[in-house]
Amino acid sequence: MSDMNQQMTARYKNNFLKEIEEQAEMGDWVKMCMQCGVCSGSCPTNFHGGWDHPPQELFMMIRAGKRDEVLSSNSMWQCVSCYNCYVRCPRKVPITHVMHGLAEYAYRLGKAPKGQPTQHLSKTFWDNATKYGRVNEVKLTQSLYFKDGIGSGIKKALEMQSMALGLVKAKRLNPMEAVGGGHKCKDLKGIHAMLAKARELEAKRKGRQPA
Amino acid sequence: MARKEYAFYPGCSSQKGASASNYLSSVESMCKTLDIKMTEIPDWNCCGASVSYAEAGELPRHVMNARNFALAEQNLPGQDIVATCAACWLGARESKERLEHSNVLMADTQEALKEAGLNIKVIPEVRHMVEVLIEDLGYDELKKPVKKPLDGMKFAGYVGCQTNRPFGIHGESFENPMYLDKLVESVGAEPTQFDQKVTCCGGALAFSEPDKAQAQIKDIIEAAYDSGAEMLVTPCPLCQANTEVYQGQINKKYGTKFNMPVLYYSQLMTLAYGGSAKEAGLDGNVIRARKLEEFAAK
Amino acid sequence: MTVATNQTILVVGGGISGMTAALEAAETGKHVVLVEKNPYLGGRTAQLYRYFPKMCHPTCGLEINLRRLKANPRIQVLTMAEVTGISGTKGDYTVNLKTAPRFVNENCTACGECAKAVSGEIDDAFNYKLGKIKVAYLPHAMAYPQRYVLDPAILGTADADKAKAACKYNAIDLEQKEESVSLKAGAIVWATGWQPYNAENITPYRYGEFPNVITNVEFERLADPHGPTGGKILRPSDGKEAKNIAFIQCAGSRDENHLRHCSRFCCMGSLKQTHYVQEKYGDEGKSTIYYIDIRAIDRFEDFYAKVKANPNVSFVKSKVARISEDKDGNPVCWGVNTEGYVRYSNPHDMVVLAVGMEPSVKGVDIPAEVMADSSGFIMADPANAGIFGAGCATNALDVNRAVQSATAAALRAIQVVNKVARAEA
Amino acid sequence: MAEMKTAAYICKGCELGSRLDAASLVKIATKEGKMNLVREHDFLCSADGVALIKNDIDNEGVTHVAICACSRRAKTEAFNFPANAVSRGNLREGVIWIRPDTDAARETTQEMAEDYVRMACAEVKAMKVPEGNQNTGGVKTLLVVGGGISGMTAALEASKAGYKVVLVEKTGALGGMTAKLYKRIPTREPFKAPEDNGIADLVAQIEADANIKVYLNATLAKTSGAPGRFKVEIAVESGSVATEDVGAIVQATGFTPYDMNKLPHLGGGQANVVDQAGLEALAKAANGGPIKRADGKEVKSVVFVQCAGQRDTSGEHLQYCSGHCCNTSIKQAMYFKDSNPDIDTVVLFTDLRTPGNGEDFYRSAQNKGVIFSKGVVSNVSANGGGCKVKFKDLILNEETETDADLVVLATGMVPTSGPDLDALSEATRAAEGGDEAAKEQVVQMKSKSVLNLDYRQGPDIPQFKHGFNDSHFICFPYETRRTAMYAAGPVRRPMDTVQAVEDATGAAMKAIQAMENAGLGKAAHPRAGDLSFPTARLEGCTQCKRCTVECPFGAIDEDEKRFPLFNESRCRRCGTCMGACPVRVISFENYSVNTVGAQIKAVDIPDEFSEKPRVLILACENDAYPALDMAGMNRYEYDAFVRVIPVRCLGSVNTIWITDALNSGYDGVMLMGCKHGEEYQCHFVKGSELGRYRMSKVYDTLKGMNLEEERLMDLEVAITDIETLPKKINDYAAKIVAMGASPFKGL
Repeated sequence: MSDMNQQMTARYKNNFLKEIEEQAEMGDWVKMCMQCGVCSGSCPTNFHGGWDHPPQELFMMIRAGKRDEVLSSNSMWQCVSCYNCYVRCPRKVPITHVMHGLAEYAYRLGKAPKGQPTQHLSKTFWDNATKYGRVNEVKLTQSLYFKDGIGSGIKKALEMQSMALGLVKAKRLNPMEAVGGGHKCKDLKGIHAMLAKARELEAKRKGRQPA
Repeated sequence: MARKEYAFYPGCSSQKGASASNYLSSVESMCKTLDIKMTEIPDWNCCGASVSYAEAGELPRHVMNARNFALAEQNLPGQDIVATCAACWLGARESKERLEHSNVLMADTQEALKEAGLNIKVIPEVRHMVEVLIEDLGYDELKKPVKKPLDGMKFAGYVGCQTNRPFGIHGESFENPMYLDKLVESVGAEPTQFDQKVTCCGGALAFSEPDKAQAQIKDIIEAAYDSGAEMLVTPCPLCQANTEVYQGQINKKYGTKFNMPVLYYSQLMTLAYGGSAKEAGLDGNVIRARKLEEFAAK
Repeated sequence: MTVATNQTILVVGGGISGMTAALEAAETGKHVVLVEKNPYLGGRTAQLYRYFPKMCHPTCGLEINLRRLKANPRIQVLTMAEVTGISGTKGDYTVNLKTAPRFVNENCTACGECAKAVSGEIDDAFNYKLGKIKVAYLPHAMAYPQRYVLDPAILGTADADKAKAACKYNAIDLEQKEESVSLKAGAIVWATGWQPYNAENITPYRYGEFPNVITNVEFERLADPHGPTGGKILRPSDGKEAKNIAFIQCAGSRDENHLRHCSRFCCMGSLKQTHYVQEKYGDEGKSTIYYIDIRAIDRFEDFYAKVKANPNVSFVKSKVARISEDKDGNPVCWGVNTEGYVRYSNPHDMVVLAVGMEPSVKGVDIPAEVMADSSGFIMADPANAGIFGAGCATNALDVNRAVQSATAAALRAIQVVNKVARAEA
Repeated sequence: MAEMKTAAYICKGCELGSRLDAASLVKIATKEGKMNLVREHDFLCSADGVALIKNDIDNEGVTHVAICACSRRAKTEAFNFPANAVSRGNLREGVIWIRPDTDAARETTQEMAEDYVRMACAEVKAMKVPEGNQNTGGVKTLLVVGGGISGMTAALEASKAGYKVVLVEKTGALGGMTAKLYKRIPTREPFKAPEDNGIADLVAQIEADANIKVYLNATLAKTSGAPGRFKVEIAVESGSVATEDVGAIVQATGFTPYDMNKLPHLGGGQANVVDQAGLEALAKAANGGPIKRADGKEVKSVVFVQCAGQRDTSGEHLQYCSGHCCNTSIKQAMYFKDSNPDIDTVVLFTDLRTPGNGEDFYRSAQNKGVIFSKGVVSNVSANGGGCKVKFKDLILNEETETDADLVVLATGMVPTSGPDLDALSEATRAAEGGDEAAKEQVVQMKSKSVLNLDYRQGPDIPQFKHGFNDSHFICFPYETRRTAMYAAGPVRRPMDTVQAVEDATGAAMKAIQAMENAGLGKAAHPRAGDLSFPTARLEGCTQCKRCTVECPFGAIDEDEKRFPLFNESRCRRCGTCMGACPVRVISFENYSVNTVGAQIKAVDIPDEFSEKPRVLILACENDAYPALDMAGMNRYEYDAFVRVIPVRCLGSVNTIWITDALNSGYDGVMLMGCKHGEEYQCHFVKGSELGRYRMSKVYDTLKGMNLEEERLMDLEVAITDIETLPKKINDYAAKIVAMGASPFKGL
């Protein structure tokens, strides 16, 4: 992981903006921000506890070349994908996607904050979804609870128990899925091959050594 | 021959035994009444949802959706893809937009699809169930089959985010969309003045950052009560789940006494069309909608 | 009867730009026909309470322009008239006009008996519908022509007969119909001005839903002693005095979802309007300006500096993200001050949206001869031949620059008709 | 003109007939007004009523018409008799509309109306029909001073309208500052990239234009005469002097960049620090290739510092914003990005000002990778081979710094507008007092003169703010205080080339108009078309010079015998000279000490026992009088004891009117004029101020007459005081009543 970081640092020297433009999804929009702040004001999580750096500030930091601060920031992981910033931006910057792009890039570089819960969720969700082509909600829930180890897993599970039970009663959570049951696609082989190819192509396009 | 046919993309949560199974069942009976034929896309796969951004990267996400496009095009030629889940709709529509926008992405996507023995010629339209109801049928058509209007029942129409932004329903405002209220009216019920109708429920953060998400959910339920609503109604599985299943924990945390049922528009319509509690998937509500159950029993 | 030749200059639009173009040309000895779609001249400047940066009154300049007009036999004024088509070429145009019935002829002495006699009311367009007026009305105290107008709504009502009976001078003619006129012109000045951007499109601000969210042009009428509130700054919702007022800049401007361009006048407009708050409420009046960049261009900087020095005016560098409404009907502005990331959710008595300038030509079917850019502003373009834009129809301008532009347009028109004259001599 | 035959017309329309005793008004017009012909009519402004008047004019030989009906501001189309002297008795807005329709009020209302009839008759008899000035030249050649983009545009646009032009440029070539630009800010869609500066084309057009005579390396040695008959002496390089006759002048002398050496803290004067003009030179040299510094090094990183020495609050530098600099820096940043996208270009600004379509230009620059940071620069210092720029990043809220090969300072525009006349006259006074330094200063100041006007009131156009020759009037942006002289381009107001072109075209329009009207003896704005002009009975003149000093437009010089020399075509007809003249020898044909004096005398003054005081109101015709009219239209009542006379300007009010009024038994006098001072409203610039100054002197006279100061009231009135004005009148009338009758009654 970190060798990719070295690789990129070497390639882009001090031009962090250029690095983001080429490496992060939708990164080439960062330069278009005019610092009106409508994104920061539109973010719901911003008003529940706040961010280290709201979107427009992150964009400014990128232009100012604050590479480590940006990449290791917890901010972009606060995105709930509500698209408020996206639809209000007077410069039509697809901020939601830029946030996702920054998060993804930081994560690839291994610079993202360790143990960031949403990061973990993202990985768990995707692995879960792609393993069988469809999400296995029970396994997903389990792996989420137990991410911090058995102890806290059980604790969480207990917290969530009433809720889980409720879902089971309502036939909206099928315990059988935990044991092999559950939905899956037929052509798993195809899906996995397809995704492997996609990852390879993306790495190639962005000039990254395939992991 | 049904009057409308679509390629159905239920999505992971709207499957038997999954978290939105009752959405599925109510949609099925609603469509039956409205003579809409929904044919499931054979072997469809997950859309990737928004939250997978970090692990998935860009292309793999598009490829996942592209596979569904290809399957739909191949097996259900000429039919629009219809999703009931906001995230599926958004994810698929975004991929469609980007692929149609970027030759590079499209080329890479085709190359990846080849691995699964697929390819795309024309990407079908990607629609939300609500679009089908409003644009293809229209409110008047939706009123016609109403046998049992839900007289005097008060619903807060909770639209949430992803059915509303960035695409939304044509002609609706991002800040105060009216379609859900109109749907509520069309089944004879009363929409309340609900000022949190587009507030985010926390989305995926409900799992990863429960405290932040639940703070938002609390605002939403509170506002629903303030507006005089008895129940919440929504077009989105994640909104439904988040606003329903965490009420207990929120009560614990904030000492509130929330106990508000959260339904899908399709459930209301099924009931108004004379469907049974089971057809409407009322048994799938964790917070039971007693009033509706009684209503259905009448 | 309007007499016009191919040495006539037709000016379309009787706002300050159109009046200026017409007067400058006429005072240079040219024959001018001035066409205005409202029943009166003066346009939007007549609806302003004060001008920046002098804080003087637009009606003062209007009085001078009207005196110039009354004194000048070379200008013919057609009100309630619109251009429906232009044919011909530079130096030889035929212009078709449609004139709406005023139902009052030149006998009118503006004695006001008709208005006294009728009871029906309509929205007061001059006051941006913030108030009501009688169906028989004089648009405003300085309306020129100084003649009353009957709103078409009066037709077939008892008021129609009452008004007719009340007029001792046979000035009321209910038989008047829409008419088509066609006249010649050598050159045309297109000065159809601007319209405030429709604030309802800016959905996060909930204009039209929250009564205490209004626009900058409406605020001018509230501050004007001759406006609907007699110059008191009151909240539409409850008539309460609005002492804590937010001004939101770039409401529609500099925004690719709305108007791409910067409307130029709105920053100065809001700075000016903070004076109104101070004027009415002294130190009790508090103004907050939410902005991206304060564009107090060239010597207007002095004005900005003065306002900045006023402790009752605060500046927040932020585009307000959204407005909600609290229990007392106060609009609450939500956003982040980008100078150092400060979150806010500030309740105000009233919010004034500094809505931008949209050319009136936009949407209107302007003659093919007139070239407009993608925002609808008329371009200086050789292809326009003998048709020249003036004022805010050509660009987002303040009054001063609009008059400048109109003066230039007058010369361009004169160049054409002088050529015609030389050819015919 | 045929011998005078007077006629008065009493209108009975608009309830005048029912509210007033028309018969007695007719009697008064006949007996006291001594009108040769008096008629009443039920609806005077009707076709029939107007025909009646026309017929009397055509067939009865009526020359002087007193129309006693509505306000002079109403029904102007109907009552339009340009060949006749016409007065208006304002019985409607001025009497019945401001009086209650009650029996109690009837008597005083009638008295009011009767006085207005007396006044209308008196006034019209004192009037002559202006015949226009015979003494003005008809030269229709335009002088344009300055051969930059503004000057060339003014010249070409005037020529296109068929006028001859003399263009004087002080350097050896046309083009001015714009010619020095590598490219200019885009003038049309898509507003995305810099455009050719367009100068070559303009110069070619000028050279091909037979109407335009160009003097290069030339300055104005002397400008004398007046609109329509200016004589200019043009000093050319060879030392010889050419003379040209011109009718009007456009001054387009442009600007010089603010001296960056005054900005050492921003690196002004250092190597590797240039101003915007300096950068243009580098870009021109590079001509699309890599831009190199003076030392030949290729620039790889550049920082633009906006508002350098502008928007300054310390008082050391320019207080204003020059308007164009944001767009200019954007353009210059593009020079770099377009030649090599990898060059770091940073623009440091506090408020980015790109009005109108400039927003597209701004977006385009961002798209090209120009970085914009909201920051305040505190210091620029040399650093190795380049510069270090210290600034506070206002978004990230931190003090920071950045390195650059080159720093560009966006310094402002300093207008080339010649010496400030107030400063000059001060220095001159000191010099005349023998102050040697002042003498030196006067010489030095005069050397900066652009027009070298042979005017008593100084060699150049009076400046407005910050040395710019801008107009003070929002509605009338071209008005200067020198008739037929108009400023265009950055000398008038800071602006970019796009605006300058528009501005120069407008200035040419005004200049052409001034020439046309001067030739016809017609006044320029704001009394455009007025044919009346001031004449003086010099035999009575005491050579006190007040008229020459006070004329706001420098219209009056002194002849060799030190008598006032009126240059009619410079005159704006405000009457300030008439008001200033202590011996009352100055008058206009239709507006004179007599036309107003006669009205004052005509008013019937009841004796002291009647308890009917009389208050004279002299109201500015542009603001106060319309306000009173509109009060009438709104039916706001005011006191029946006042008699209102409109005046052209408070500046035209001669103190004799006040003293005569008080002598003849008026109990009080109210003056209603426009705001004066820095934000003055007076459209004759100094009129209301001078008028007020004069009135302050009257107070001494009052003392001499043993009259209370309160008998004279000076009120500042705006046209919008429709509601408040009646209140103020009533308060004053009440005060006068309380004060008791004037001791001068019946004397």
